[in-house]
Amino acid sequence: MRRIWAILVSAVFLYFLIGTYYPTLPEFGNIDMFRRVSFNYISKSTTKEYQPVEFKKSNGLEEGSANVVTSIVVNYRSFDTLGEVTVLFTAALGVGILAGFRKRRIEFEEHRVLSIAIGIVFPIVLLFGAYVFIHGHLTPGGGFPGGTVISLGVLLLMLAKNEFGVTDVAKHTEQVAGSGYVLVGLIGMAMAGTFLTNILPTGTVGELFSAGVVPIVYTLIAFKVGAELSNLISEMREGDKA
Amino acid sequence: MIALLVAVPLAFAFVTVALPKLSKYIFPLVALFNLALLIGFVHPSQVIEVGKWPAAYGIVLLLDNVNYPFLIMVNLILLAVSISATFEEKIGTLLIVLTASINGLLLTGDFFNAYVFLEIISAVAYILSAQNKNSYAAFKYLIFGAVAGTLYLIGAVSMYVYSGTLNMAFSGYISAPEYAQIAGIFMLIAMLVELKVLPLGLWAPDVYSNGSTLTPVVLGSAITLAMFYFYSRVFFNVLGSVKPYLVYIIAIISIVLAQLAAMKQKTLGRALAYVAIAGASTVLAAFSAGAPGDEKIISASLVYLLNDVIALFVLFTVFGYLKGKGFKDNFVAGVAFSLTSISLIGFPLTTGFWAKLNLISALFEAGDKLLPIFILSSTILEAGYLIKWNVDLWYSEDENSEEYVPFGAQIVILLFALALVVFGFMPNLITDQTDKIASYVFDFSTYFDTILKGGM
Amino acid sequence: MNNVFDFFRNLELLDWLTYIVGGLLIIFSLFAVEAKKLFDAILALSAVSLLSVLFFIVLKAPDVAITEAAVGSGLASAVMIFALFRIKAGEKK
Amino acid sequence: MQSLILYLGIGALVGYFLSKINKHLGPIVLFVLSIYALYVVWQMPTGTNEALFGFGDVLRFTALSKYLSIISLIVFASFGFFNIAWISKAKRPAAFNALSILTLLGTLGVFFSSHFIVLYIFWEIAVLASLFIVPMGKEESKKATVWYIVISSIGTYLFLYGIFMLYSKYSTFDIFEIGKYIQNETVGFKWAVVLLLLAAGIAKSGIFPLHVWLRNVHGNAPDTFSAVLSGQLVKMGSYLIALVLSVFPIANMFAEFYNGVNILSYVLIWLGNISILIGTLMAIKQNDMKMLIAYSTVANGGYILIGLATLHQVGYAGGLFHIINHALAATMIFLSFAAVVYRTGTTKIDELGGLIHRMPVTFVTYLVGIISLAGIPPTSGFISKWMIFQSLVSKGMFVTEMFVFIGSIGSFLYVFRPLAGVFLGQLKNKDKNVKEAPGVMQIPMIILTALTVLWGVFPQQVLVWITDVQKEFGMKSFEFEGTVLKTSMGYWDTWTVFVMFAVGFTIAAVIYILMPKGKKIPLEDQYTSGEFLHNYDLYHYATKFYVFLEREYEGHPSFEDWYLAIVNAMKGIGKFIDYLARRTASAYLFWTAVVLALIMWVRW
Amino acid sequence: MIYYISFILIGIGLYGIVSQKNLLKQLVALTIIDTAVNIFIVSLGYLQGAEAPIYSVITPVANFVDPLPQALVLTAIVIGVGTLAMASMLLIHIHEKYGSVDVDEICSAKEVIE
Repeated sequence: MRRIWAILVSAVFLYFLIGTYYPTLPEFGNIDMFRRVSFNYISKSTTKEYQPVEFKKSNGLEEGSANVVTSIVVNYRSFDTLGEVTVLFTAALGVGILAGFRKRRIEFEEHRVLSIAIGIVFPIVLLFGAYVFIHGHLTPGGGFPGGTVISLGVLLLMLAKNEFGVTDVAKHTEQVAGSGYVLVGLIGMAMAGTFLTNILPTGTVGELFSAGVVPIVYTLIAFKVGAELSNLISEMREGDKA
Repeated sequence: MIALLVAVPLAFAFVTVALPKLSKYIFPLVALFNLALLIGFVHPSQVIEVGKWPAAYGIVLLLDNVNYPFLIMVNLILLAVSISATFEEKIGTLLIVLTASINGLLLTGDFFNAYVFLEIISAVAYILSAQNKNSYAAFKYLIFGAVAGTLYLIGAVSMYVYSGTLNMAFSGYISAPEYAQIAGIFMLIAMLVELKVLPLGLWAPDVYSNGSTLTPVVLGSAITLAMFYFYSRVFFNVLGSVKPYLVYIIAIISIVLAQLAAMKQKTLGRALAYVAIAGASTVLAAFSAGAPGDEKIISASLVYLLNDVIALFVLFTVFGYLKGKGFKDNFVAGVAFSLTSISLIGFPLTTGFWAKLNLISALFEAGDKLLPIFILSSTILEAGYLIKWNVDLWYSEDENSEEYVPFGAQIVILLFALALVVFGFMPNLITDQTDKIASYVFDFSTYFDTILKGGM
Repeated sequence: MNNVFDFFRNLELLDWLTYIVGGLLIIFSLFAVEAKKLFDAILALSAVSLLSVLFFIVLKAPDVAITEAAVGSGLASAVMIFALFRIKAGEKK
Repeated sequence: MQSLILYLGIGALVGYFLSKINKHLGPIVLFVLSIYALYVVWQMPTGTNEALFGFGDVLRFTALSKYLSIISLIVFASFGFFNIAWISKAKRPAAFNALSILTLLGTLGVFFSSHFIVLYIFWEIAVLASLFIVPMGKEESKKATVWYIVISSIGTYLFLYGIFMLYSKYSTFDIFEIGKYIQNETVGFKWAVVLLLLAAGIAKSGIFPLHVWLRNVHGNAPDTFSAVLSGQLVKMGSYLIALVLSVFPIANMFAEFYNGVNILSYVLIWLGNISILIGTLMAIKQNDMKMLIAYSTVANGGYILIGLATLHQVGYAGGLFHIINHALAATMIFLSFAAVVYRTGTTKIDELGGLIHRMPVTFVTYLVGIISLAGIPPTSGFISKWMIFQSLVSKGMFVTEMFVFIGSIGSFLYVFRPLAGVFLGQLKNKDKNVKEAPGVMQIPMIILTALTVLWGVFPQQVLVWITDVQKEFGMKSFEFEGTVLKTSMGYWDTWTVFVMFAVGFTIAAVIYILMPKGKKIPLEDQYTSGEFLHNYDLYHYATKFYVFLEREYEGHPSFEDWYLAIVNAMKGIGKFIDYLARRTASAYLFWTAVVLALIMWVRW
Repeated sequence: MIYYISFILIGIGLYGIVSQKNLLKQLVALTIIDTAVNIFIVSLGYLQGAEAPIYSVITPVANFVDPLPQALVLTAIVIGVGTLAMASMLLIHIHEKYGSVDVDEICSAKEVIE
């Protein structure tokens, strides 16, 4: 019976999505970028007039990261990212608040292979994470995946070593990194007038040291996300308030 | 400058996460800071283009005559919460985050940014609903709210697809109205869920009635205000204002059903939850009746909203502390409770009276004779059960009520109740403000020009 | 060799991938919804998100792909499995 | 007028705090204020307009308001004086006093105001103030409060809707302004508006469809406050009916239906008939004396409505006259009951008896009250009924007359029940050492008795007020000279009647004094066949008093139950909604889908 | 085509939420909806024959798909995972309280508790 209702419900939604909503969408695969703001994001000409951007050549642009997505996430729509960080922060906080009112720690039997391998794997994982967020403005990736990778390394450690637990250091990292992000924005406000303004030289597209505040912000985000997620995981694991 | 309204609370929230002891003391300071900033330093209308990216590209925060009073009201309520409520340490941080996100939602001029802030607000709401082991209701709310949020996301992104930008003013200006309407349907469903209009607001009673003292107060007052602001911004100002008959009908049905359900309740908490639903539905019905640019209706319904929100704040606070015990040794709480319920019913010389009177007369002038019937007949039911609850609580026999209302809460609720009475004697104090808001709500050109004019 | 490369560039490949991956997605998600055992459901869920990673790569969105791979299929599954473990532990007791 | 209202407002606060000091001070404040107000109202010229706290002239002192405010001030004065002693029995004296002063404020405001919204505001103040007094009474009074608020808000909100229908037409709230325009409107509009406006009055004065609250409220309210409720607040409804019927040109607005009576009046008269019938029959079978009088209030409300609705010079005057009679009578009766309860502590008739020897003054008050209520000549109660009969006869409405006569006979029956049960018969053992009510309570009762008899013999003063009202609204005014009341079919001289009755009484008194007295023997002193029987059973029955009558209409339908059934049906719907709310997120999503389907069906 | 797939996935997710009695299953279905919406949004930004929006050795000059939806999806994914974490914590709570995560058993347990 429930299934029949369920099929009805999803049928209604599907009818709406396909019948009513689909015709209003552009045909798949040919959208005209010129009607969209992201055209100017790509050509980095939201404030200046349009000139083509070239890899490793054009410099002194309004925004200097080779990865356009990164430029949008951390620069053009940085305020969203602040909110995004806050969502994750709220979620971690919520898990901390809700975390078990009865302590019940999940125990794994320590597997020898894992516990030996972890010694080799863990640094590599951390390294990879660091690479991901440091090169966030050049290659795919960025703060969030980097932080997540780090936290997954912590998870690995947790699986390997039974007595391993996340200490308060994580909380402090989170605190410093988070307020650091806001601080960057406030510095921008102090120096350039508006919140979250890029105040560093943008350099040449494609260089490691380019794109102004982007690497800094991504590093902060990565630390924050890593700390938060490792906290979250450990709280999911052990029932008591961390 | 107005970005500080979001930035400073966030910074403090991040700071307090590792030292939760302080959050209890920082939260009122943050609310006070916001109020001081709003009253003293910023004034409508000004725009901030975050990161110096021009309007259509970057995110725009704007403070105009519509959301300025809403911001003051919301921060006032949060200040009151910080004084009146008693909560464990980490909740303080949570409430600071809530302050930041509500300010952000009120300020932002960008669809996706609004989505982010909506999600933060909902996340806070889920956690608050899960207080004192009310986790099942919270889970239901979470599933439902997450689906609603997804629908809103689809709507926002399709606004981008139709118009090429996420900025509300620009996309409302560019996109073709019949397309914008489709996106509006998605957003409408999401907002009906958050505004707890009945067929979609069924999550509310469980969440409101079993949560902690804090849960219904915050959800029913601050978040409801913010949602109504956002509804008016999107549906009056961006997507063009046509009279949505369907919303009108749904809201009317919701009024009736909520009142009937409230009449039936045995416990005060659920009754109050349904009262909140009925109030929100009434305001929504009035909004959609006044949608074709009728400023008098909007102004009156804003007065109604204000009265409803303050009254529910007081009622829920008293309920949360006394848990339905009598007023024998809580005289102040009893007086506040009775005054606010009288104002909620709309007896003369209270704010509620003027709200209902103005609303009905405005509706009659607009030639709408249907909604007044439902407002009045629902008022009859409301009067019945609210008076019943008052009498039961005042003349209750149970002697040993160890529950008591703390001092700060007593001060706050008494002040709010008296404010309702004072506004009842001098209604101009608020009707002037609401008239001002209503005159700007439908003014898309001013809004558009303000955003176009750019930052400062 | 080069035209093979071209062949892989142009969008028949996209169509193929779309059909295959889409079918797999639907199958896995149906399995995730209807599976009898919760553990299977969670595994199927992570499979779904991995397949969506494939989609993202096809759609030329490497950032999303990485994030989804790390967050969606890594962390989310871990979180849900931990939740499942604790529920199971509760049931044992 | 506004100064008066201001004084009363201040008086409420003063009364509250004074009663905090000493609970006996509050009623004194009320008494002084109402005497002062009586003085002011008495010598205020009619037809004066005034402003209320800045709002342009919304107060108007008509002859009708003068008449009714004098009545209510008499009631309130005696109520306040009576309370000085009674207040020691009140649950929350301070709140009681403050709220009763507020009630006076509200009612006076209603009588003064000529602006619909102001009238509504004062109306609600009166309702609210009296509302919070009611639950200070017996245990059931909490339920009674809900009955009270619901029924009266049904009335008031219908009234409000009518007001706004008028406002949307004429964009004014002034009653007399609207009265000028309304007669050239569409028929449906006129019906709707007039019925909606009358609804408040009908609900308040307990006319048939909305009469159910009277039994609960008047029966369970605090004892003395029942006097105000039945003697004064009910008259507020009658005032509204009279106002609407006389300000609006009803005779021109509605088509004539039955010789000279227009259709609306005919409907109202039928409502009056039904309320008389219900009130009488239900009053007969009550065992609680307060509830009994509450039902008699329903019946008398019917009389008043019939009298007013005829819009005939005699009938209208009779209706107005009946207002004051019933106000005085109900006040007397309830005050005497309050005295009885003050001493014995019960209102059940069959738990009392033989109090005539213990509390004679109370007995006399009650006696005169019921005589006036039943309309027996020397009292003023007869005059009004006589006038109403006259008008009905001259209109030739014999069916209505039949109802009215049934009502009078029934009133003989039901007022006799407390008389026999409470005052006559044999004294219950537990009441052996009951004393007469304290003097403070006796004074107002005596004064009211005197007033009733006085106006029964010399009704000129009242008739002057009434004819003023009729002149003001441009009707043919009732004719009288001295104590002689003239109608189209004869006249009635109250003085001669009184002399005849007086002579009769004196003769009876002389015979009673001259003849040898019967010997009073105690209850124990009884024997049969030389044997003393030592049982002290009381040979005096009050239970099942009118069982032979009640048997005739045992299976009668009860409107209370019908209304409760409606409420239960509503609660059923609410229960269903609550059930839905307890479902899972799946069900919520289902409703989302329903709404989405609706949206797709009808876009906006 | 991908539109349809993501729509169907959304439909499956809704079907799962409505049909499944197990709360964990409902959570799984919710996550499926999130994934589907992400795919949909990214596909809204796809441009035929265009490259990933990164200036690199392969693509020195701009011939890119729309990067903005991708940026939005990054945010959406993180938000989704936050919701997921909270929900699973709530699940643990529910299990602590009612001893089950099945709707019917919870309802019967509620009867016992209340």
